[in-house]
Amino acid sequence: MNKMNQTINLGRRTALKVGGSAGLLALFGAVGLLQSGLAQAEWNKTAFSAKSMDEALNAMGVILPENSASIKLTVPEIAENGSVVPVTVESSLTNVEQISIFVDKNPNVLAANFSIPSGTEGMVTTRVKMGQTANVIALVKADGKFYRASREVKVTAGGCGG
Amino acid sequence: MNIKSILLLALVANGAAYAAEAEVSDSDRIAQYREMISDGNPADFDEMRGESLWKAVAGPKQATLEQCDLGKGAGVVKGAYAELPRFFKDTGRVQDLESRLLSCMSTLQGLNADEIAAKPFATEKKPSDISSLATYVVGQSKGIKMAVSVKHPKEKEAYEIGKRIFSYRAGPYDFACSTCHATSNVRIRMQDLPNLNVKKDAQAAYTTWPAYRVSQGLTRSFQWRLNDCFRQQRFPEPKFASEATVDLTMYLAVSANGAAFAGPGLKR
Amino acid sequence: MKAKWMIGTVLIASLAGFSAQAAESKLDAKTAEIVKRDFQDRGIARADRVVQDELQALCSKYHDKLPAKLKSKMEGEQAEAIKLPADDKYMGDWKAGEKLAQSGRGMTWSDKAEDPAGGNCYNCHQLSAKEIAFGTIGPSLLHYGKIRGNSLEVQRHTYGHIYNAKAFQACANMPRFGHKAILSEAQIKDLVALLLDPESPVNK
Amino acid sequence: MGNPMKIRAAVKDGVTEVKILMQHEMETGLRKDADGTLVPAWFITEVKAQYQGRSVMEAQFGQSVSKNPYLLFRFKGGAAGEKINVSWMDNKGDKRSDEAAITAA
Repeated sequence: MNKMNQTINLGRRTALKVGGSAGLLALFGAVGLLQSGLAQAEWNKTAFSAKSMDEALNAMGVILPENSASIKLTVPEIAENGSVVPVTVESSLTNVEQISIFVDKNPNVLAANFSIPSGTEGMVTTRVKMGQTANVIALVKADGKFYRASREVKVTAGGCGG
Repeated sequence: MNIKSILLLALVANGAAYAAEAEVSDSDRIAQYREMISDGNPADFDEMRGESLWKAVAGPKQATLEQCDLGKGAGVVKGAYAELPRFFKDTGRVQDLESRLLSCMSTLQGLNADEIAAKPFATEKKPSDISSLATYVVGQSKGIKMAVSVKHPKEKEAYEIGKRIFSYRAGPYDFACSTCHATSNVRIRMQDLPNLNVKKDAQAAYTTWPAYRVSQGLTRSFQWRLNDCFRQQRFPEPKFASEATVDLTMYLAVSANGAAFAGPGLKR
Repeated sequence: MKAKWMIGTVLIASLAGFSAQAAESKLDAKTAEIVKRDFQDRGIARADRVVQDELQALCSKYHDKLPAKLKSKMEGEQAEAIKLPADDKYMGDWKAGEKLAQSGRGMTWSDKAEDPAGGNCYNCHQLSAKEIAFGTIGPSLLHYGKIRGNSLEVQRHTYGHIYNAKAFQACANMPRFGHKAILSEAQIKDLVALLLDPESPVNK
Repeated sequence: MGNPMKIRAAVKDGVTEVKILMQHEMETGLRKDADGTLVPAWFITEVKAQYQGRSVMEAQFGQSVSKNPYLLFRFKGGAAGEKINVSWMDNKGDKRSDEAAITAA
């Protein structure tokens, strides 16, 4: 039933491509220019328009990391309605800087991205739409490193269907 | 949050191994889903909208609804819904909330009741004033025990007729309300169906309407609930706030007596 | 003395019974009147749909528990009205049947006259093991054909049951799909195939 | 200008929990309405929450966030009576900003 440890076939990229605003941000971040939480996290159009996980990660300049036990992803196993699927991402890691939520079978795979200023806990709850049964994937950046958790949500038909 | 849900949430939190081993039924998983979406109800926005409509001057008579008598005296909103439907002397009939709001909008504000009744429900494009007003009024009975009276002969009669409508089979599918709502522990697709002849189920169902429907992105009133049940029953359309709908509401409301009102709810 | 008292009691009881009965039928009549008045045409759902046929009226009156004699009389009448296909062939296309079984549409006021009705099967029954969103109002039909085989007799019975479930259980919850012209002959055959074809997911 | 948000913020043991419910259609741009016409994309793109002039959360949303978005997070600090400010902006440039006082949980 549970897909926590199941590897999803997303395809791997071998090289990290730095480009676009995400790449620039990563650069600034690296030299500590954007530590204050006032980071102007620009709405990453390429990432939010991405049609596949590969495309989205590419736009964000991230290589899909392995599943990590330090990320707790809470989603319902079955959602009666795909228009509201609650998602909670929590991490036991210190210095969480960013949390991203993806739905791998949605037309736009990246649902939301959260920049976590220092002093804010590494957790967030929100609600996403799901067009069909799919994997919800949480990507967490902490101390400059990326971690992942993913789980399947079954979207079913509820009510009389009339 | 009930114990079951807490356990379920704990299960989810603990992840793979535990969830796989435990015998969790699909119905439990649905219950878990409902628990997870129960916080942050967008019906609150409809309540806010209703409250401002209640206090806003409107209609040819340029009046607010603040003098509307919902059964507990002019202007008393708190707890009014927990005692509806009831018999009203001034109109000489038993009225549910929406029927009563219709009376108030017509007598106090001079609005055309027929026009309101012709398009009483919110659509994707247009909110419904009477529906938002209902959401506001029910919100003012949150936590108050349902205490609907059948002392007046007309109230008793409404209850009896409502009970009969509940098992009235007709239409191309031979359905009655009771076809789906008179058996315990059954579901339609994934949806658990309350047995409305059983007090506990009737209470849980009635006290959580009106409700925000996540599948529609709209807050739905009790009249809408009945209307859509009849649609799926393959019946013709019940007239808005008609005696048939009020009587059926009376039967269901009385069945819910004793339970604290918990709406507006949040549903699939 | 004692006998007199007893007669008195019986008299009062029967009087009370009589007046209670009168009140009951008065309420029944009023209910019918209100229902007739308070439902209106909308789309394809015409107001006269609330007019009950004899069986609907009886099932409403007896809360779906007909006295034994009446029950077998009504079941007999319904059975007689079943029209089996002229070609005596019952197995349609199970794939089309599965699609029909999934659809909960048909005959509501938001459906159009030209839209074909669905079978609504999954609303109440488990069929294919793959579909987890199934209702439980009706019995599970998983492995329906695997259990029964698909002899001509079974095919006829299955067709008849979908055509008019009330021939087998007078006040069954299940609609009379053929009797009330909800589904066409070809559609019912597709459903028969869904239930009986060894290749159907129902029998896997 | 957008419709008001519902913001609840409660402090307990030195940690403030913020729950935000926004009123927004969150149209994906892929949905057809009843007449079959495509409803154009219209969704919140950015949400910012501030406490005493400092950012406590910055979110970017895509089309997959549900209608009437909900957001919950926690930050260290906060005291009853102090204010939380939340603002959002959508892809049409519409904006909304609301404030709520922190309560003791």
